[in-house]
Amino acid sequence: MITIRYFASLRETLGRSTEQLEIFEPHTVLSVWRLANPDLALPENTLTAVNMDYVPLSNNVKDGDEVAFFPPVTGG
Amino acid sequence: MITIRYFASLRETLGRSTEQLEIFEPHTVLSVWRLANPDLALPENTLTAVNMDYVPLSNNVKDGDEVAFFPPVTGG
Amino acid sequence: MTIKICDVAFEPFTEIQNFQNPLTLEGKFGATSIFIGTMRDFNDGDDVQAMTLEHYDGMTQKQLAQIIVAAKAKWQILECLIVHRVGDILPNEPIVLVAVWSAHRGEAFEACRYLMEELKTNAPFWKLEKLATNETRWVAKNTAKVKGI
Amino acid sequence: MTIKICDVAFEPFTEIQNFQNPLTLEGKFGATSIFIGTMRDFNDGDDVQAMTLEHYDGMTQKQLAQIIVAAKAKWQILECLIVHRVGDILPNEPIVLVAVWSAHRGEAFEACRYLMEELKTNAPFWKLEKLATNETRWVAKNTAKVKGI
Repeated sequence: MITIRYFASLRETLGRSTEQLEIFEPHTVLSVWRLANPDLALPENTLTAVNMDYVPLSNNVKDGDEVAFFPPVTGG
Repeated sequence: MITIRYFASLRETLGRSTEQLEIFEPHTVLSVWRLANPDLALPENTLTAVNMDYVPLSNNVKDGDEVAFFPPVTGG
Repeated sequence: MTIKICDVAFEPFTEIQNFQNPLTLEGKFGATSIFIGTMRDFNDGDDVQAMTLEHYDGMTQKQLAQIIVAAKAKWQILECLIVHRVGDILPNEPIVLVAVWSAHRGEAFEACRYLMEELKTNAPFWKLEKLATNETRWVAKNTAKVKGI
Repeated sequence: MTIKICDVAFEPFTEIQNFQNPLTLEGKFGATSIFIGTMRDFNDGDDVQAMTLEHYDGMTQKQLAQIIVAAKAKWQILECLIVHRVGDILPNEPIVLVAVWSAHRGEAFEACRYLMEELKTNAPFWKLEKLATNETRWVAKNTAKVKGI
């Protein structure tokens, strides 16, 4: 089981903030997106994190990971 | 009449902080020093001001001016 | 080194004072550099009446802790405090506070600036503005830092 | 724009708060950059027990005012406050406070740094240190600013 999280404008676009998926084969961040959002290409400039660290789309995802997708940050 | 002021270590070295002198001819900052301190060369690195603005030693001094000599500043 | 996420308004000078008082750094720090970001009532040419700050709880703290570790590797920092607001914010309310204590001013200034720039680049916060017209919009992009002096 | 020379101890956060409260800048400033210089109990490898800060009253204010004019020509500064201590000072007491209010953080950071560096270079203050050994010595030279990030 992996947890997927979406934030800010991306959360609003998708209409959900968290979901959990069973994965049965090796996955990358990008393939997790495709599995969870088969009808929507990953928006340009989306940032990606696994277990709260920034990672590239090619990063491996394993069972138990938390994968996050969000737009450019605007804090401070 | 001009007013001469000395500060910090220079004030201590000279043993005085303020003096007033009549001037009877054209003067520069350097010639004011020589007039007031005929036996002591102006210490290296001394900063000089006329009427509370930094000026070079060659700056003219006129009647009524306040001339100041002091070591490098160390505030802040 | 303290990181604080606040979901209600905070008083930056009270925060700094309360953080500094118990520190046993008397006579050791010569320099404190502080930055406070405050909500304005305008942005990008529009009047703004309110803002909601969303964040990724957990990742925010993890990223800020990593930024502090990186700053400590670059400069001799005695202490630092980061406070960031989340939730609903009104104009004139503080959003972020970064304070750095160091022996020397160069280190304090540069570490404080670095922490702010890294925070804006890496910490997962997002601003949703409510305009005077009642429209809402997500702030798309942080301002780039201007080049250093 | 306020310049204040204090011959008794001052509380920097109270000074900032008291200065900021009556300003009619609500919602206009997004950035406040603050520097506080505090007396340390060591300098140049020696323990220091006290310090006397001499200044050239009148020239100090004139030079600081000129520095502020120069900063306002370089950056969009909404407000600034400079407080400098003179007289007898003990370790852990604040020596100098510089605070700048601006719409944007780059301007606030850079103007604050500039004001501090110019103050250290141009304002006629001199530090006489009293060492732990009871000897006194004039501080000969301010530290150079370290190179920018």
